[in-house]
Amino acid sequence: MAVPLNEAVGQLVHDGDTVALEGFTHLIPVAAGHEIIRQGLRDLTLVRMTPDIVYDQLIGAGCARKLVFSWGGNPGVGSLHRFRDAVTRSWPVPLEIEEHSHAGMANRYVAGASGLPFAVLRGYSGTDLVGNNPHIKTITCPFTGQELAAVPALNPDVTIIHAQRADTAGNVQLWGITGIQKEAAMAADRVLVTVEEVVEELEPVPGQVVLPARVVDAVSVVPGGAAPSYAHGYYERDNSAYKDWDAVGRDREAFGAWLAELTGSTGPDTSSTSDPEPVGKGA
Amino acid sequence: MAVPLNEAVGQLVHDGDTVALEGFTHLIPVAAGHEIIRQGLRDLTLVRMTPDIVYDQLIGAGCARKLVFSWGGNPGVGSLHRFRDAVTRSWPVPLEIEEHSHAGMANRYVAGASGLPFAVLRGYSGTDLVGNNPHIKTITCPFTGQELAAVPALNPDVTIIHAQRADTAGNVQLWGITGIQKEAAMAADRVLVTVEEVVEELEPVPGQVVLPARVVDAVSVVPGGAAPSYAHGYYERDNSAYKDWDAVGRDREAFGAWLAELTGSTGPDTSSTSDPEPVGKGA
Amino acid sequence: MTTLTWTSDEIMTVTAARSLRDGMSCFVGIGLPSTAANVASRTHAPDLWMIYESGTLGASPDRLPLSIGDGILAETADTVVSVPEVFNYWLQAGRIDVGFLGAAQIDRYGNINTTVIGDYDDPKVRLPGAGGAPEIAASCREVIVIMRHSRRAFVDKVDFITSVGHGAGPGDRERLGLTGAGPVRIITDLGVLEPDPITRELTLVGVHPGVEVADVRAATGWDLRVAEDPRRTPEPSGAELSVLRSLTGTART
Amino acid sequence: MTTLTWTSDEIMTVTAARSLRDGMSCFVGIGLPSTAANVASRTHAPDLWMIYESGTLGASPDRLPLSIGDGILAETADTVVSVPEVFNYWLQAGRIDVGFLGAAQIDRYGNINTTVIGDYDDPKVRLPGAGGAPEIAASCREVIVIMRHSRRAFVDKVDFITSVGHGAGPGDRERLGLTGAGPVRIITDLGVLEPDPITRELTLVGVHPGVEVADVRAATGWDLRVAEDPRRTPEPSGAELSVLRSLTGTART
Repeated sequence: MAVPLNEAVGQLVHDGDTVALEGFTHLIPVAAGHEIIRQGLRDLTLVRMTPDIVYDQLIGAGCARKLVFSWGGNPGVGSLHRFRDAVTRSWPVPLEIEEHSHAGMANRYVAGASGLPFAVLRGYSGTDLVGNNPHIKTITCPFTGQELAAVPALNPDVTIIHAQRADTAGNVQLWGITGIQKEAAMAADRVLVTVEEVVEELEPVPGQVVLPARVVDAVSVVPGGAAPSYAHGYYERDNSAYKDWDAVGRDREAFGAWLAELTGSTGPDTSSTSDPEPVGKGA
Repeated sequence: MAVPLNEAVGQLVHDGDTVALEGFTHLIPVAAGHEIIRQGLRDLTLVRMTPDIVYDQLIGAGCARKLVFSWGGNPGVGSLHRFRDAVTRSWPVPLEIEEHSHAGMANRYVAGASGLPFAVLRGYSGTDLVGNNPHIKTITCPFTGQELAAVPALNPDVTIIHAQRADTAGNVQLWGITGIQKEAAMAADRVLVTVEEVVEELEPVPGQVVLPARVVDAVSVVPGGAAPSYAHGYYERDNSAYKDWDAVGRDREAFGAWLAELTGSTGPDTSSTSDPEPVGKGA
Repeated sequence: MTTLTWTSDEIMTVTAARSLRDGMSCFVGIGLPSTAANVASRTHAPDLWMIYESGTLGASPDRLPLSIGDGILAETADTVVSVPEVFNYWLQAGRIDVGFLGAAQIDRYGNINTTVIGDYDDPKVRLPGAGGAPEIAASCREVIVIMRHSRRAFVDKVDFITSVGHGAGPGDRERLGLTGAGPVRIITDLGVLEPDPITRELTLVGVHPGVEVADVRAATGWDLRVAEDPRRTPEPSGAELSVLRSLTGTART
Repeated sequence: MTTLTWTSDEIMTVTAARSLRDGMSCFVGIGLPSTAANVASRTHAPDLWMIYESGTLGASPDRLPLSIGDGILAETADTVVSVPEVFNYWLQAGRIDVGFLGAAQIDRYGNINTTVIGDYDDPKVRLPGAGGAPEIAASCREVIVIMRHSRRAFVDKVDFITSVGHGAGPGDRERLGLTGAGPVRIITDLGVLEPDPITRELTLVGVHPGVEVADVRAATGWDLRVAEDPRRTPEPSGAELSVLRSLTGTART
């Protein structure tokens, strides 16, 4: 079932798609994000509760036309400068934003995973998020008359996550901080999972989340695919890489050099060779 | 933190309370149910998705004035005859019923655990449950206009569950089929957990649910407290006991003998000695 | 017609098992549906993905489970999830191919009653109730029902609609917002019924060996429509019977 | 007044730590709140029950976590739950005693901005956004804020209400249906502010050693009310400082 990452991205992600690459500090699908940049995808609506440096890179590379999120930053370091540049100066392309709270985003994914058109929560009340986001409405409890917030279900075209392991049948196993990954995956039309390794059989692990193969469209084996974030039980977070990004992200030129290296060193040929269908792909 | 079961029931369960003893075939809190019978509690609203023989016994003993449920039966055997007798012939006391589907009950507990007044689901549409249960209403999605079912949150006064283990701090651990226990406990004002054993530290187990001590009011050590149901990793289900119940439950006299033995053999003194506050308790 | 070397329950179960295609996901009710699903997974459908409402996903029990919460289901499942999750993330989200149900009563339009016989407020017989059935019948892509044929069970109009089949006829499921196709087949100890493609009325499309159409009509509480040329159910194979008998033998231990 | 053997950030953090009572459950934001909560749990509040929004319940990290999703939190937690569960079953259900937040801007009524400086559609500075803060501020029994004092941070009216404090004054939280008491204390590098019991306006109730009331007024962007006899913050103890320094030292490694 495992397919090379460039093929998986080529098959599952298209220009204009709504794409969620989820992870909560842990297990960020960084390698998959880089492959999206390499394949030059455009006009994506990127979704994530906590967009961090790989989203800064996707935005700086011009892949996104919109970001749906609840907290954007470089955790433990500071701001995302490519994100700021796109929001405040439309560079390299304008970036529309749709902002929620974590509670709102989490419940939007839950509704999406549950086949419901909306979610109800106690939230947003009195905040300026309401006036700046038409997707936050109020709903009245039919039993108590209480007013609560309603948010629409979130159903990405594609959700991409990174997990520790998959078995040969395509069942996926992740553990440690598992965040919102199960809901993000189950809310999506298509699911791509990069994993550290494929094993014959998944040895049960305490705290595990298992995503049955039935909800997974492709598994790609990418050891280290979450670096510089971490994979519980496999490798630690590279904190210096997050700090180092700050200087790169601050400067359009430094970012340009970084981008050239990412797309050049691996070579555009890699993706085009193994991605025979250019339909719907950007330059 | 562990207290004897009779004290825990005496302190936490009062006449007229809404009480959920939850479990999904696995880990049924049978011993706690029997203690409720021994203490002669009355006018309880009993709640459970799958009332089985311990609910048949509670109903036959006259503890309940109402049953809120979604499937009542003796699993693998047949009907609950004390339940039938109460519903169709008001014996020993009339039993009001409020019926839901599993999906409705599960979502009612989820709403209760979430501090929301109601839950939304795709359900009930077109069934006669709607006309016979005023607690099922419709709600309109504010984004799509779709009509969905709404059910009120379920917040028992007391939820009682059985678990494999607790630690000395009162954190509770259960695994195997964990059903609806987490939500039922977190939806309740008060929580009583009977356990097979108390250990110094909870060794993590794959598939575990941990209920932090903060949401648990009392832990009682009752080895075998789920029998004749089973406790994954501790003992098997006693299927013959379920079959044998059929004959007892069918007959008021046989049931009376069973009840006399339950309340007499342990002796009413046991509970009254260790339950110094008779306030709010029935005969 | 043939010497019966199998019982009517056995051909019912084997025929129901054959209705399940390999690789399907199947939401399994306890009792006859569970037996049939387990026969299927041991014969022609080794990759049948069985879900029980206790939250066991992809269970492959090595004996018949005695209830939807039997420990054997948890031990052999791909994963075990909470009850809200199985109903919300799996069933309600429309991920299940087939819901496999039993019933106490079924009517001309495939509506199912598992709640009461008689009046709801003063029932003649109090049945177990809804369980997971209403939403299984609503949200699975299709529903298959397995139940024994009798005039008390096959009624013109059920006493209580616990789970909606085809409502009062064409268009009702759509009007009610039910996403799945509803009951596509009812397998009994006498034969096989399917809804008419136009009227949605249950129609006899197959009879088991040794059963005459008249037998089925006599066991049905309404004027049963019969397909032009009802199919004769193929006999259970030796392999099917041996799997079934080893399963039920196990269950009886 | 005294020789400063500690920094203004240190007395801020230690004073914030002292605000947390032992046995409380505390929803911890990353950065200054996390540092202060970890000082508290190592000094006077060993049973402080720390929840991070990544789903780690009862974490007791042996070093400062670098983010709300640091692996050390999962390794030391009583249990790890999903993000929806921490927000719905724990925060929204009203189970958390204190929400411990930072802020970029705060106003006269304790409303918090972590979204933008300037106009939302054409911001001067784009900040990280809401994260968990709006619902932490809404649903925890009380909220404590820790942030550095400056005229840019303490403004008459925040540019964007990310999280509601006391709205526009008395009764606003009730009108908005917010279940918790809102901000009960703001601890800065200069002193301590609390809402007036009647007007809900933030009032200076304490100043740190070496700080004059005039210093605090000068660093506040509105005409700051001052309590009749503002308390002088007790100096950090040697034990508190050594715990704090070992923690931040660790974090800097």
